[in-house]
Order: sequence, then C-alpha cells, then structure tokens
Amino acid sequence: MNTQDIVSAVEAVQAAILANEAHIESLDRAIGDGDHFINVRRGCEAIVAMRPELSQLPPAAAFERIGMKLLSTIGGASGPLIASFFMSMGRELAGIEQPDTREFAQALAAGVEAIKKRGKADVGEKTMLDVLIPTSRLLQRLAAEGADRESLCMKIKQEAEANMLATRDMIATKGRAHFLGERALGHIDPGAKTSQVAVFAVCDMLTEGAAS
Amino acid sequence: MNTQDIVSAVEAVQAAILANEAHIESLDRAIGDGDHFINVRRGCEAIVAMRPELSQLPPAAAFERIGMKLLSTIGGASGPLIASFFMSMGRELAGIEQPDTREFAQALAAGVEAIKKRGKADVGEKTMLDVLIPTSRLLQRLAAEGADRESLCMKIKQEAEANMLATRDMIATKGRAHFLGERALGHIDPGAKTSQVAVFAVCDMLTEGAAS
Amino acid sequence: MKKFVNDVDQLLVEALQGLQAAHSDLLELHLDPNYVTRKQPAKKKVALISGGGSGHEPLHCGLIGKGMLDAACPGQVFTSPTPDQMLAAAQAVDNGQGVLFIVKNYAGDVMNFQMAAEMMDRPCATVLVNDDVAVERSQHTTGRRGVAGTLIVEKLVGAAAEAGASLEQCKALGDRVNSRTASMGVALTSCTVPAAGRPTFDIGDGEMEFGVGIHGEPGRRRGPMKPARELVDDLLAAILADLKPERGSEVLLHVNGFGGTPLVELYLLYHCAQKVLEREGIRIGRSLVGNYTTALEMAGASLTVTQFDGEMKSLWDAPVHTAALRW
Amino acid sequence: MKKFVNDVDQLLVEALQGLQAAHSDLLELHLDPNYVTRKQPAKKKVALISGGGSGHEPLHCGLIGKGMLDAACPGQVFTSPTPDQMLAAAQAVDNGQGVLFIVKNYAGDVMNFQMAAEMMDRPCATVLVNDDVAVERSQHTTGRRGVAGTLIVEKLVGAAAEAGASLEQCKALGDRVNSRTASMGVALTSCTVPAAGRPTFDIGDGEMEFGVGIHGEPGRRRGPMKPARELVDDLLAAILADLKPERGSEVLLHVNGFGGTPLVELYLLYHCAQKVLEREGIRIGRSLVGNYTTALEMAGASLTVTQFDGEMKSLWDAPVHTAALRW
Ligand SMILES: Nc1ncnc2c1ncn2[C@@H]1O[C@H](COP(=O)(O)OP(=O)(O)O)[C@@H](O)[C@H]1O
Ligand SMILES: Nc1ncnc2c1ncn2[C@@H]1O[C@H](COP(=O)(O)OP(=O)(O)O)[C@@H](O)[C@H]1O
Ligand SMILES: [Mg+2]
Ligand SMILES: [Mg+2]
Ligand SMILES: [Mg+2]
Ligand SMILES: [Mg+2]
Repeated sequence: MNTQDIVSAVEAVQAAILANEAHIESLDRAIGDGDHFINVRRGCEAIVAMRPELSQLPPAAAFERIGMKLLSTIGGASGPLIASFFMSMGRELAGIEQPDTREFAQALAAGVEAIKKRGKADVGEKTMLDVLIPTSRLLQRLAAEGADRESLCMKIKQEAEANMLATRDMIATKGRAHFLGERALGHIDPGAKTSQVAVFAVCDMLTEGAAS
Repeated sequence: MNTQDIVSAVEAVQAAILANEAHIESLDRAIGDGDHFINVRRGCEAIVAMRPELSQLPPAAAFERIGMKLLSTIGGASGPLIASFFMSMGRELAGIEQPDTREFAQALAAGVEAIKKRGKADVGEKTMLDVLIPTSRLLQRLAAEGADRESLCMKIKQEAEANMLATRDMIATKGRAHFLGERALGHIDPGAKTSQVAVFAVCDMLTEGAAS
Repeated sequence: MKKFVNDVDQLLVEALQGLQAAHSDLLELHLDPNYVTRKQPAKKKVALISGGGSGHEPLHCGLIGKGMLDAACPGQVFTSPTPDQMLAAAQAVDNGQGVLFIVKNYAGDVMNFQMAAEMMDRPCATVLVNDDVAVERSQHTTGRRGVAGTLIVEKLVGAAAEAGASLEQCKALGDRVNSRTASMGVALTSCTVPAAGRPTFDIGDGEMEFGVGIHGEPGRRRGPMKPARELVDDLLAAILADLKPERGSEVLLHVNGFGGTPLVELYLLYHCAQKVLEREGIRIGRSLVGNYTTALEMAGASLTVTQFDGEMKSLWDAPVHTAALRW
Repeated sequence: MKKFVNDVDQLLVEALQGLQAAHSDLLELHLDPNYVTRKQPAKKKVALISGGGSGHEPLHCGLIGKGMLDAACPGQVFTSPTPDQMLAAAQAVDNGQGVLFIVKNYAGDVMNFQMAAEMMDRPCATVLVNDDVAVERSQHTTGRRGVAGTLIVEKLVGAAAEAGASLEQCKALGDRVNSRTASMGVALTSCTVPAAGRPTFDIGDGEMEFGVGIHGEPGRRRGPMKPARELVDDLLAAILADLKPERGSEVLLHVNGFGGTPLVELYLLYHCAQKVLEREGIRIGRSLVGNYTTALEMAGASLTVTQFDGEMKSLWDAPVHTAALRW
C-alpha cells in the first residue's frame, strides 16, 4: 500500500458517504442530533482537497496529516475519534515506506485502539467501535493467515455489515444515543453505519483495482 | 320595546355569534389578526352575565351600562366602536321608558353615527359600517312608513345580508384589512359579518316572539 | 395548538403573575383592570404609559423601569387594552407632570387610548408610532402601523422624561423620533393566537410574507423565499426610500426577531444589513439585535432604522433598567 | 427548511460577523480557527473559556465580557468545536493565571476540549457541566448532559474569576455550582439543523418530548401534551429529587426557552414553578426567565434550579456586562 492508495481510498470513501447521505442522516436524526453525515462529509471534503499535498508524503506522514486535518475540521464526537484513528495509524507506520497487508492491519488495529482510548468505549456500547473492533481483529487474522485480497475483502465486508446491523439491538452507553435509553433500540448507530460504508468503499476500491 | 327585550336580544345575539364561530374566526384570520370572534364572544359573555342587573334598569340606562361594560371588556378595534354604539343609544333613549319602533330606529341611527365618529369611517371602507349604516337607514324609513314587524324584519335582514356580502369586493381603507391592500379583495369583513349575524338574531327573535 | 398553558382564558393573567414574580424588584402588577407599573415610582417626571395587545413580549411590560416606561397596559393577545386600564395606570403613575401615551397606530389601540384620554382629567398627550413602511401613508386610511420602532421611541422619550423634559418636549421628541424611524418585516411562518387555537395563516414551505406586521397577519404580498442578502436588500430599499438619509448620516440599526427565529439568523441579517448601509455611506452608530417586538412564535424578522439627530444618540445611551433592556 | 440564510456553509461565519459588528464595543471575532474574545482583555485573572456547537445562542458568545467569559469557541451548528479553536483562544486570553475550560458534558465537547488541554502547555483545568437530570448518572456511560445550568456556572465562576479567584478556586467553585444545579426540559417541536434541511424529529400535534436536551434530539420519552401546571410538577419533581433541597433553602430559578416558545409562555411556566417551590418551602432568591440556552427554533423550555450556598448569591449579583446578560 502506498500514498496513492490512501488518496484513492479517501476518494472512494467520500463517494460512498455521499451515496449514503439519506440513510446516514436519518440515523443521526433518529438517535442523535442530525449532524453526523454533515460532519463526515466536511471531513472528507477537507481531505480530498489535500490530495496534492498528500501525494508528496510517505504513508505515515500522510495519515498524520489526515488526522490533524480531521481534528480541526470535523468536530463533534466523531472528529476527535476519527482524527485519533488516523494519527495513531500514522505513528504506527513511521518509517515504513510501503506497508504490506500485515503492517497495514497492525496500524489499523492501533488506530482502533486510539479510538477506544479517546472515547473510553468498547464493543457493545452502540458506537462506531462495534464495527471497527471486530473488523480490525478479523483483518489482522486474515492478514496473518495470508488470505488473498479478494476473499479477505469479502469477509471483512461481511463482518462490518453484520456488526453494523447488530448495533440496532443495542442500548447505547456512550455518545448521544445514550440519552435516549431504550428508545435507541431498533436504530442502527450512525457512526457504525459510516464505518461500515467506509470499510465497504475501501474494500471495493481494492478489489476493483485488483480486477482491473 | 322594553329592557326584557334587550336582554333577550343580547342572548339571541350571543347564541348566533357562537353558531357562526368558525366563519367569523376564519374571516379575521384571513384579513385581520384572528381575534374578532374571541373579542365579540368575550363581550357577549360579559353582558349575558349582567342580566340580573340589567333587568332592573330602564332601556336607556341598560344600554349605557352595556356600553360601559363592553368598553372595558372587548378591546381591539371593535370594542370602542360597539361600546360607543350602545352608549349613544342609551343617551338617545334617555327618559323614554318604552321606546316604540320609530324611537328605537332613531336611537339605533344615533348609535351608528357614534361608530362613524369614533372610527372616522363611512360606507365603502370595508368595515362593520357597511352593514350598519344602510341597515339603520332602512330601519328608519320602514319605521316611518309604519311597516309591520314581519315585513320590516324581512327587509332589514335582506339589506344586512346584501351589504355584508358586498364588503367582499371592497378594498379596506380602515381597520387591519387596510394593511393588506388588494389582498383583502374576495374576503368579507369580519365586523360586517358579526353585524349581519347580530341583525339577523335580533330580527329572528322579534318575529319568533310575534309568532308565538 | 401546542403551547404551555393551563386554561387559555387564564393565560394572560398567569403570565403577568409570572412576569411580576420573576421581576419583583422592578415591576408591580395590578389586576382588574390589568396594568403593570414600576416597583419604585419615579420622582416628579412626565409619566410614560404604553400598552397594546399581548403577544409582543418583551414589549411593553418588559420595558417598564428607570429610563423607559412608568406603566404598561397589556390587552388580551393581539387585542388592544381598554380605556379603564389606561385610566387606572395614569391614576397610579401620574405625579403631576402629565401623562404621555405611546401608542402603536392600530385602529383599536388608537381608539381605546383616545377614549381614555377623553375620559381623563389630567394633562396628557399621545405619541402615535407608525414606523412600518410596508403600508403607505394616506389621509384617507388608518395609515402606517406601529411596529418595532416603538421600542426606540420608548427608549429615547423615556430617557428625556427621566432627565426632566416637559410633557410638550416629550411629545415633540416622540413625534420626531417616530418621523425619523422606519421599519419593515418579513415572516416565514404564522403564529397561533392561543384562544383561536390554529395558525392565523397557512404558508407553503418555499414562501414568505413580505411587509408583515406583528400580529401574525398576512403581509403586503406573498413571495418565494429568497437568500437573506436579497431580502435585506428589499427591506432596506423600502426603509431608505422612506427615510432618505444622506451619505454620512448616523443611524441606529435594530434587527428585531418576531419570536420564532433564532439569534444566529438575526445576526446573519444584521451582517447583511450592515454591508448594505456601508455601501450607502451610512454609519451605524448604535445597534440592537434580538427578539423585542414579537408576534408570539412567528418566524421572521424586521429591520428598523432610526436616523439620529441632535441628542438622540445620547438619549439611547442613557441608563435604562428594565426587564428586557438594561445598561 | 425556512431560514434566513445565504449559503448554508457560510451561515456560521456570517452570523459571527454580525454578532461581532452588533457588539463591536464588547466582542472581537477571530476566524480560522473561529473564536470570539472580549474586546477589552481582562487584567490578570484566570481566563474563562467555553464553547460548544452553535445553535444555542446567546450561549456562549453572548456571555463573553466583564464578569463572565473571556472567550468562546463556536462549533458548527450542534457540533462541538475543535481543539485548534480552543488552543488559539487560550493563547489569546491567558495572561498567566491559567485557563479554565467550562465544558458541557457531551462526548464531542469533552473529547475536543480534552485534546486541546493535552496539547496545551499552560496551566489549565476543566469544569464539566452535567445538570440535566433527565439522564441518569452512571460510571459506565457518558453520564448526564450539560444544558441551561451552564450559564449559571459561567456567571458565578465568571464573577469569582473577576474578583481574583485562583484557577483551583474557580475549578472548585464551578464543580460546586454544577453539583448544586439541576435542570430538565420538555420540547413541543423539533428544530431543523440548517445543513440538514429538515426537522430532526417529527412529532404529532398532541405530543411532547419529555426530558430533552438542547440539540433538537428526541427526549427520554414521548407523551401526550399536558397542562403547563402538570408539566412543571413533573419537571420540578425530577429536579428536586436530585437536589434534595431542605425546606427554607434559597435557590435560583431559571426558566429557559429553547428558542421557539414565546416569553408569555415562559412567564406562565415561571408562575407555575413558583407555586410549586412555595409549596415545598423553598425560597426563590433570584430568577432568570428567557431564551438563553436554545436549540435553534425548537419550541419548549427547561427549568433549572441552583441551590445557593455561601457566596453564590452575591456572585450572581456581581456586575456582568455581556451581550445577553448585563447588570
Ligand atoms: N465515546 C465514543 N466512543 C466511540 N464512538 C463514539 C463515542 N461517542 C460517540 N461515538 C460515535 O460518534 C457518532 C456520532 O458522531 P457525530 O454525530 O458526528 O457527533 P455528535 O454525537 O457529537 O453529534 C455516534 O454514532 C457514535 O458512533
Ligand atoms: N375605523 C373603523 N371603523 C369602523 N369599523 C372598524 C374600524 N376599524 C375596524 N373596524 C371593524 O372592526 C373589525 C375588527 O375587529 P376586531 O378584530 O375585534 O379588532 P382588531 O382589528 O383590533 O383585531 C373589522 O372587521 C371592522 O369591521
Ligand atoms: Mg451527531
Ligand atoms: Mg381582529
Ligand atoms: Mg386584534
Ligand atoms: Mg453534533
């Protein structure tokens, strides 16, 4: 994976987020304050605008720049969390010019760990972590097993999808949905949804890239 | 006509106003501020509550008391106008214990004159006066001609109805509807409507009374 | 209708009782007839009394206190108060220097205050406020309405009265401020008179009422929603056409919310208005932004410009201590 | 969506520019990163900085000035501001006595202020406001929200800071005020986040959301509309169950409108609340009624009770000069 992949991934995520606008927005309206889509879109736009600058950087520095930019762009609960994710990935990849799948999986796990720490949250609390933690674990395992990209991406997507859907039956203990108590039951967490959408976008980009 | 007739007339007017609530209210919502029905109902209630006191008084004093009570009860544009009407009728009937139709018509004309003076308005300005002025004039003529009650009431009602409907095609130059300019076209004036309703109620009471 | 209310018929009295209790250091409530006076009566000065239908809060009761009104007579919602209220208020606050009524130009308010003045045996004068340029002036009609400019008349005359101006001087100042003040507003929604229980008018999602008053009534014309910038252009064009201020003149700019429009939008309107005035070479000497002359929960706003002259700016700056304005 | 706006993405900056221009004697606006400071920097005192999503105006920018905040960091509508804003604001207003962040307890606000504190190399402390009793306290959750009680914390700590209290004293006072403050609210309508363009929730004509926050989000439960008296009973029951004030204790009662509810209704709520507190033997030492901690144009209101102790009442009375509070 190189910086060009990162830039392509960001573009793919932006496109996917925009394509899911109505759904993501309705989720944060239902159990949040209605701004999650706008926050994430603002973040995507800022990063896509940085493409020229990012292309000059090694992956580690690119991730750090992305994190810093998102930190001052998104705001809300998702801002510091997503920013911490990228900054931590950047730190983890320091000195690695072309991370392989295992190194990337390792960095991603560090990023997820940073979200857990910053948000003081874990699985089962009806947040983005319900998608990110299991998906990241699975990625590490598949990478260690040396799975081929095609099947790896397919399994990762299944895992993200299933866990995103599972947030529907959770009572939130973190984030705004927590204020709703039982009323949040039956609604998917918006952050879990964007995480799943992002995972899908990156997987699809990677496999399409492979196919082409 | 004696004070008992006045009290019965007040009750009849109240019932008629209540029966026309939706229509009157919608008219003042369309070209006013929506309170005309409430104002008039408040006035009616206050007078009906005064029945015991009124019954003790000669017509002149009863009209004056009604006027004073309405002055401190209705408010808005219609309050001082309707109050002036009754106070002036009271003054006009001073010393007359049992006014006949001609005397009553005379007093009513004085009441309408008081509205004109207080409101600085005349026919054609899209107000209650568009009903009251011609109706009062007709009453004076019919009374002078010695028309029988039945046909007098029928003609008076026709006059009130026609003139009430005619306000629909007027541009207002007085009252709130004036602020709307041409937009008031096509709407009946609320004060003209209540005036017509009141005229009908009194006429119906008088003719029913005669029939029974 | 969704409102915080117990019994619609008791709304006004219960709200007045709450007002009085929340400002017990400032206000005294009198019921039946209803009027509100300063807690600490003013010493020897012209007594300023205003009033009008309720539903425009903080106007007028929130403007009672040192440097502004001595008393206010609240009517039912959107219904002018009655002469007995005005007579009782005058009786309570006149200390021999005469009474000045500050009255918004509506048929109902004018006639009720007029009857009070006729029934009163003390020196009194009336300032009629008619700042709304959405309505043309005319000899043959009721003329223009009084809207958000009323607060400015009350503030400036209030300061003059506090400083010892005579009844004639107060009346003359009020008329002058009124003639140098122009307003115009736009509404995005109607409001619901509590006793009526439903909105006064219906309006579509992409529409606005242009040239509205402060009673949830329809305006001069209905038009499509426009960007704030263009709306402000339209409002100020009408206001400036009326006032015709010279380049370099100094004004007070008041952005008034009708109740249902958040401050963030009012400040945005201020920003737009400031740019227009700048372009026209007009200096904003003072400003006021907020919900002061409201129409219950109506969404919308008006712009008011007062062209300062002489001592008007220093009268604006004079101390005031009321529930809604204080400095 | 019907709002006064030019370009939704520019709404915040244009509104801030309007705010600054309308209060050019009081406020100074800094853009990119966005923060607002006092025009006249305070002399040698603890620097008080607050901030949060926009849409709650006049909170927080309207509370900058002598006796209250030194700076505020406005985020996008309902979106917490970012650490770069807080760092720049701290840099601008810290004069060596340390920085106190006053933060409403939301995951986003907490994390962004926390990251700013971690990145800062000056003495700083944080007061977390969590006065909303609609949400239970718990070790395992985000805990209670900060709502209208925030203004009270800012006022009292602001007065103490102005009087020379140290960073530790300000932090301790803020925590104490917070622990003695409880709020609860009810909404009759939702509001529309401008960038989203449609109401956050739909609600029927006869329904209300009970136990809501200030972001147009649904509350703890939806129920049928009730008379104001019963609503106030419910709200105060929850508040008093939390504060457990003794008979005879003295409180500040704050009736806060969410933006779309007219003053006349807020005063009616005050009247109802006053009766309940009277019945419970609790004295209302001070009160505040108005739209201070809003959720754009949401109709609804919250009640806040602060149980005074020691110097808290005199800190409330201490002079304050901001756009929204002044005495
Ligand atoms: N403590 C937390 N840990 C992890 N994720 C969180 C936490 N708090 C909130 N989130 C995530 O953030 C999402 C909301 O983000 P967003 O709407 O942008 O911010 P806000 O809640 O401040 O409006 C939630 O759906 C949830 O997935
Ligand atoms: N100057 C006037 N002369 C005669 N009638 C008037 C005048 N002004 C208003 N009216 C009448 O009053 C009616 C409105 O009364 P109402 O709604 O009770 O008072 P307001 O207009 O103050 O809300 C109008 O429909 C009109 O008939
Ligand atoms: Mg959100
Ligand atoms: Mg009316
Ligand atoms: Mg009226
Ligand atoms: Mg948010």
